[in-house]
Amino acid sequence: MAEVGQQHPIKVYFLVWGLLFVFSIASYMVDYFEFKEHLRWFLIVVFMLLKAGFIVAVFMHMKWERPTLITAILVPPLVLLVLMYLLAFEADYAWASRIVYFGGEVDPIPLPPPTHAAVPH
Amino acid sequence: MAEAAQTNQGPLTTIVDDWSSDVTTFKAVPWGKAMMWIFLLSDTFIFTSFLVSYMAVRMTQTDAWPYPSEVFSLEAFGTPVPLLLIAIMTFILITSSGTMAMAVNMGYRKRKVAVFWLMFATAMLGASFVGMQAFEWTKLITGEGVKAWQNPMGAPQFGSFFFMITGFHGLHVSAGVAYLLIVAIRVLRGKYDNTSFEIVEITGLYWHFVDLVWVFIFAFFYLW
Amino acid sequence: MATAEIPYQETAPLHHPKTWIGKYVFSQDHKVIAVQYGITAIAVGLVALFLSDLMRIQIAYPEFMDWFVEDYYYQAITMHGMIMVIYLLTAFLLGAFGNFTVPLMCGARDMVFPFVNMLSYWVYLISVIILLLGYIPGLGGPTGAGWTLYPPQTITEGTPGADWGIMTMLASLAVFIVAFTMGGLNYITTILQARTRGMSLMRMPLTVWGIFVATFLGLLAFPALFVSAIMMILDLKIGTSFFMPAIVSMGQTLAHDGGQPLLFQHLFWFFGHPEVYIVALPAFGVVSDLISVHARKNIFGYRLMVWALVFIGILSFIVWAHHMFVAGMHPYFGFFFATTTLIIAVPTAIKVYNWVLTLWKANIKLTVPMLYALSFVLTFIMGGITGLFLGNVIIDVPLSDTYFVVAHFHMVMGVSPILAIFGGIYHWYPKLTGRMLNDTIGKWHFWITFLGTYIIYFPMHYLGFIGVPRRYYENFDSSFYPASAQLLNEVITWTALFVGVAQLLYIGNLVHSYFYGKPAGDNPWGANSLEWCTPDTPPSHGNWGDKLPTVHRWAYDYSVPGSDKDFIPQTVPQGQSS
Amino acid sequence: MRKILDHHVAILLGIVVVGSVIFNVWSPWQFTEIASNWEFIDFTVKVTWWICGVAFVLLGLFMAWAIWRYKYHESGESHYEPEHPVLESWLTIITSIGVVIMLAPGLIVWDDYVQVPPDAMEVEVLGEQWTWKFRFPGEDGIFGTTSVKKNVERGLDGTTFEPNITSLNPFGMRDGDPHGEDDILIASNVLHLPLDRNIKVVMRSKDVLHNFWVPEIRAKMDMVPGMITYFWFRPTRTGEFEILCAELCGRSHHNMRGTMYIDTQEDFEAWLDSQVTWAEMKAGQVPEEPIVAKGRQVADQNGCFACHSLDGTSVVGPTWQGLWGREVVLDDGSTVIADEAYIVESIVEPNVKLVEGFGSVMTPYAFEDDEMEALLRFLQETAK
Repeated sequence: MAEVGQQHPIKVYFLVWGLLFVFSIASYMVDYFEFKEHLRWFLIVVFMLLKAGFIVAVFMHMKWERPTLITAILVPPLVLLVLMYLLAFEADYAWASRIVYFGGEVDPIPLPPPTHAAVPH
Repeated sequence: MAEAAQTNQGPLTTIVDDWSSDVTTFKAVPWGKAMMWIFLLSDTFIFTSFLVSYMAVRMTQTDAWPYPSEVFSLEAFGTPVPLLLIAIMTFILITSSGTMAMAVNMGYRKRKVAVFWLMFATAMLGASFVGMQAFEWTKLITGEGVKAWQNPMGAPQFGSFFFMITGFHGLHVSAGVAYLLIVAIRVLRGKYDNTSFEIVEITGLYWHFVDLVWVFIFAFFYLW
Repeated sequence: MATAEIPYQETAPLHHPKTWIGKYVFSQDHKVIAVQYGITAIAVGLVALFLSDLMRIQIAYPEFMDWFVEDYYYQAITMHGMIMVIYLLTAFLLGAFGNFTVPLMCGARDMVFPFVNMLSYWVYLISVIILLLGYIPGLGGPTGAGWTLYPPQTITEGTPGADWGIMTMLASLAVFIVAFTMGGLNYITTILQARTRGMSLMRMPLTVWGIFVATFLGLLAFPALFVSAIMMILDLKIGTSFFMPAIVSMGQTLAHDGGQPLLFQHLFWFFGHPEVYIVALPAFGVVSDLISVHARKNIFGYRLMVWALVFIGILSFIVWAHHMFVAGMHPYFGFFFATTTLIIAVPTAIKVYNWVLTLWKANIKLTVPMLYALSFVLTFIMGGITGLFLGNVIIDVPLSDTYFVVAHFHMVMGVSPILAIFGGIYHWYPKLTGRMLNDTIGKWHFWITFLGTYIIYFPMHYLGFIGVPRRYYENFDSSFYPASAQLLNEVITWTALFVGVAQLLYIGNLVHSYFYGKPAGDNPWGANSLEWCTPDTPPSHGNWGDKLPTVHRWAYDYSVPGSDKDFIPQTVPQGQSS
Repeated sequence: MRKILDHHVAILLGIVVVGSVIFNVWSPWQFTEIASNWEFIDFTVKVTWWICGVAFVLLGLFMAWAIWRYKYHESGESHYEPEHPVLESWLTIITSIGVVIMLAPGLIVWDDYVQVPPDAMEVEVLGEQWTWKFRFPGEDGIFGTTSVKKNVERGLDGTTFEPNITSLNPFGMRDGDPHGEDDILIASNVLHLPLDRNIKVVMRSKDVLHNFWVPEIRAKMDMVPGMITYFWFRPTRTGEFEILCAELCGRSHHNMRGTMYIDTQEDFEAWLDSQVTWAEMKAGQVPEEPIVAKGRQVADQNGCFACHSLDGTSVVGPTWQGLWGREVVLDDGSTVIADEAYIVESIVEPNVKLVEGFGSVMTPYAFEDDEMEALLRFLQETAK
């Protein structure tokens, strides 16, 4: 098998092709039925990861590669999760400081007394 | 080495064996393919940096963030359908991924005419994707008044990130179309007749990656 | 795909260039590309050296150069920093050393894609030209924002070069990243997929290991810089607000709104910290090899050295915000980043121990490359331990933005890698040209450079202790430090001028020895690694003649008991000694 | 002598190490005397200094000794020992212990540094190119909110806004926020603070990154436009201290200085009482003649106030207070009366006649006649 490269039954391509359509429709439905907040985010991420997983695994033949290549390509992006998590953490902090000290945007609005929640005492 | 992949040793042992061996680390992976994979890894960091920046800036906004579902809706049969064009674009890209996968498969069967037409179809689907994106940009700029630096519906960064991220993705698609056409023509002319058709697989890796990025953009920009 | 298993000569026949241009200008030979990279990097490095001397004169004698106004000073700071970090150190260590050593030490005929490799150099040259365009009269001069390019000041009126200067800088960086990617993909693929028979990763010399890990870091870290450069160009030219909140610049309220300046800093340092190791790790590798060869002893703890490189590489992606302890980021980040930063100290210390322990019970030849390597270790210890001050979040508070920081990073990623580069050039010059460099000039240059830089940067730490702030065009009399600080500044400046001029010795040596140097022979240092086993010196195109070498042992079999010579090249089968 | 020459490398390396120690002991350049509660920072520095210093000396001397002892001999042979797991493990463990000893106190102090005591008194530091301003929250103890722009209106034809930070509202106080009325505004770069009170410094920037730093206090933090940063400290001795900007902020970064006085409680209160609140500042602003108001607007829009103050402080350029008609000393030592001709020349060709003590950093300006007239009228009024 491996001697002649990545050659696989055509059936599996059609199967994945179909599945990608199904997942796309499903994530589209998430929007159409206006799911909100956590359920929405959860479903979006699930369908996104399913689609991405099938594309990488079958279309990009990752499923048939040796574990050496798979780990070498899929492990390094994990550091990006650290970046993502920390920047999200900080964005909340910066947002709170804007609300407390700049009072949000647009016209002056009646403000509650600052709680200084942004800055830990 | 073909046997090594088939034997029943665990993945960890395989990894250790491969990394400890001489000559090649990624067994049965040609140079070009290894290089493309590493390039795609680097490109992943580019797109993720874009998306993480988008997240960080959007979360810091005190201005309203427009509801993309409404912004990108399209009139069809008299009623606005949310994200209609985006849905079509998504399906086009998935379809092109399918034709590309078939082209790779045909390539390893050395059916070069089939490879040519499948790659050509992939390129045309990609070109129509770029065309629709151009339409969407026009609609957003002239119709909704969203510019890269301003946005009548709220935070100006909505337009900035939209144009930057989809633009950068669009550039990847356009480059991919050119790349596909060049390789397709070379295949047809018989440049690879005496060697392997791995170039088709390498092109395919790039094209699937472009599709993969769209999956993330679709989820985080249009649906979130 | 059986083809991938067979090393170079069976798969891709080399096309030897016929014309002079094909051989020396648009050459696809990795050795020629290495020289091109090296010469360009040294040339642009001399510009940076000149700028640093101008800055030093200004700091010590603010009245001396009337024409050297604030703008020129801040532009010099920026250009000096950026050139040294990117266009000299990164380009030299990876572009020149990477190109020269990787195929030779791995036993490949060339890089896997020589054409892309050639493009890499030409794109790099373009990036250097774009960078220097900033100095063209009429464009308002290069940017003076400091090499960190922090917005908003980078693109607002109060900073020199806020319109075209910054544009050329960002464009040049983006082009450089393209060049680096083309080169880097080649190095990685060559190391992973095109080693010769018997050359397992754990038999590779540490130079290749250092270059390998550093290139990997570069491919994953430069994207963050690329992205932030694009976003800043858009902020500057299109008027977006990625990094720009609503601000009042020079009395004008700008149209920007709602951007986040800290995001740029995070992206910049997500690139910037790995960048430190992109410069440091190849230097680690080169020095490990130099010490082992010239001490006639195996490198101590090879496996630990490799794992330390890998571990440092991985950790370098989760320590970035230690550059931002007082940048106003989320206060709790201090705990996380101080901890990860100090953890990095452990593998780094192990590397230092192993270099020092290699000297123990060795048979040390004090050749000129060895002198550079030894001085690297001492300088690096100094730079490393001052890093422990700055990495420990609370100590960073009084010391950041002072001369302590300047002293620290010049020791650790300015002087140290440059000493490694000097040593490396000295070591490989005989293989590259077939002639030895002149020892007397080499020793003079070494002592002036090593002692000189030590006199420049060691006292500078104390300027930081007393609180002299960095990036000041002039220091007026401040109440919180003694006036004698100015005396220290003058000493530093005189030394810097002397050391700066002395670099001409090295360049003169390179040129002179090319024509008149002593013939070197194939293996003047008695070294084991593959590059000394080439059939020709200098190696011809394709490196290995008819047959690729086969590797039978690691690169550090020096003074093996029972062998008649004190070195056994990698090509000698096990059980034989020569 | 022969031996010294033979071993000159080892000897010189040894001299470098020993010389570093001697320099450290005899150097007059040490941390300046502390004036705040952050002695623990100095203690942490000492801990790190000792551990690192010992490591440096040991490694350096070991190297010098090894080079001396194992210098090359034709007959000499080095010891073949690729690895020594026991030694390597011990070195790793000892290093890790050293790292923990340095890190632990550091993290404890950092925890202190980021947690402001609840009784802390607040003061806002406002940074701008290239000077400082300060604000106290007034009687209600709460800062009024601020903004850079007001009246943001969005439309298809573009976003419009009106500046909120002007020479009449230098702090960008938001209209209609009741907490802002009693805020005490100090529009100069001189700050007074009381002794022995916990003080939370809240930091804001109008334009670019700055960094509020008083070396004797030890603490510092960047000021980031678009958000608020903070640190806290407790002054422990009275006196006059220099405020520096420690983050590169443009061409006059080195000129961004200020003065902080630590006073006794009574002195501080007396000083604070003599300052104006936002309400008083607004009330005191008598309506100007239209042409003077226009001149102020011209100056505002062209950024003159970035470098020229109206209150007598020297920033980047000379102050405009009392300028009109005064005799000024030029940098070549000659004097000139600042009449209309001289002032016009200084606007159009600013670097020809420089006032003593100021650099040639101003760009030439070309105004329409009516703008120039209004500006000159404004300057004339300001001088009064």
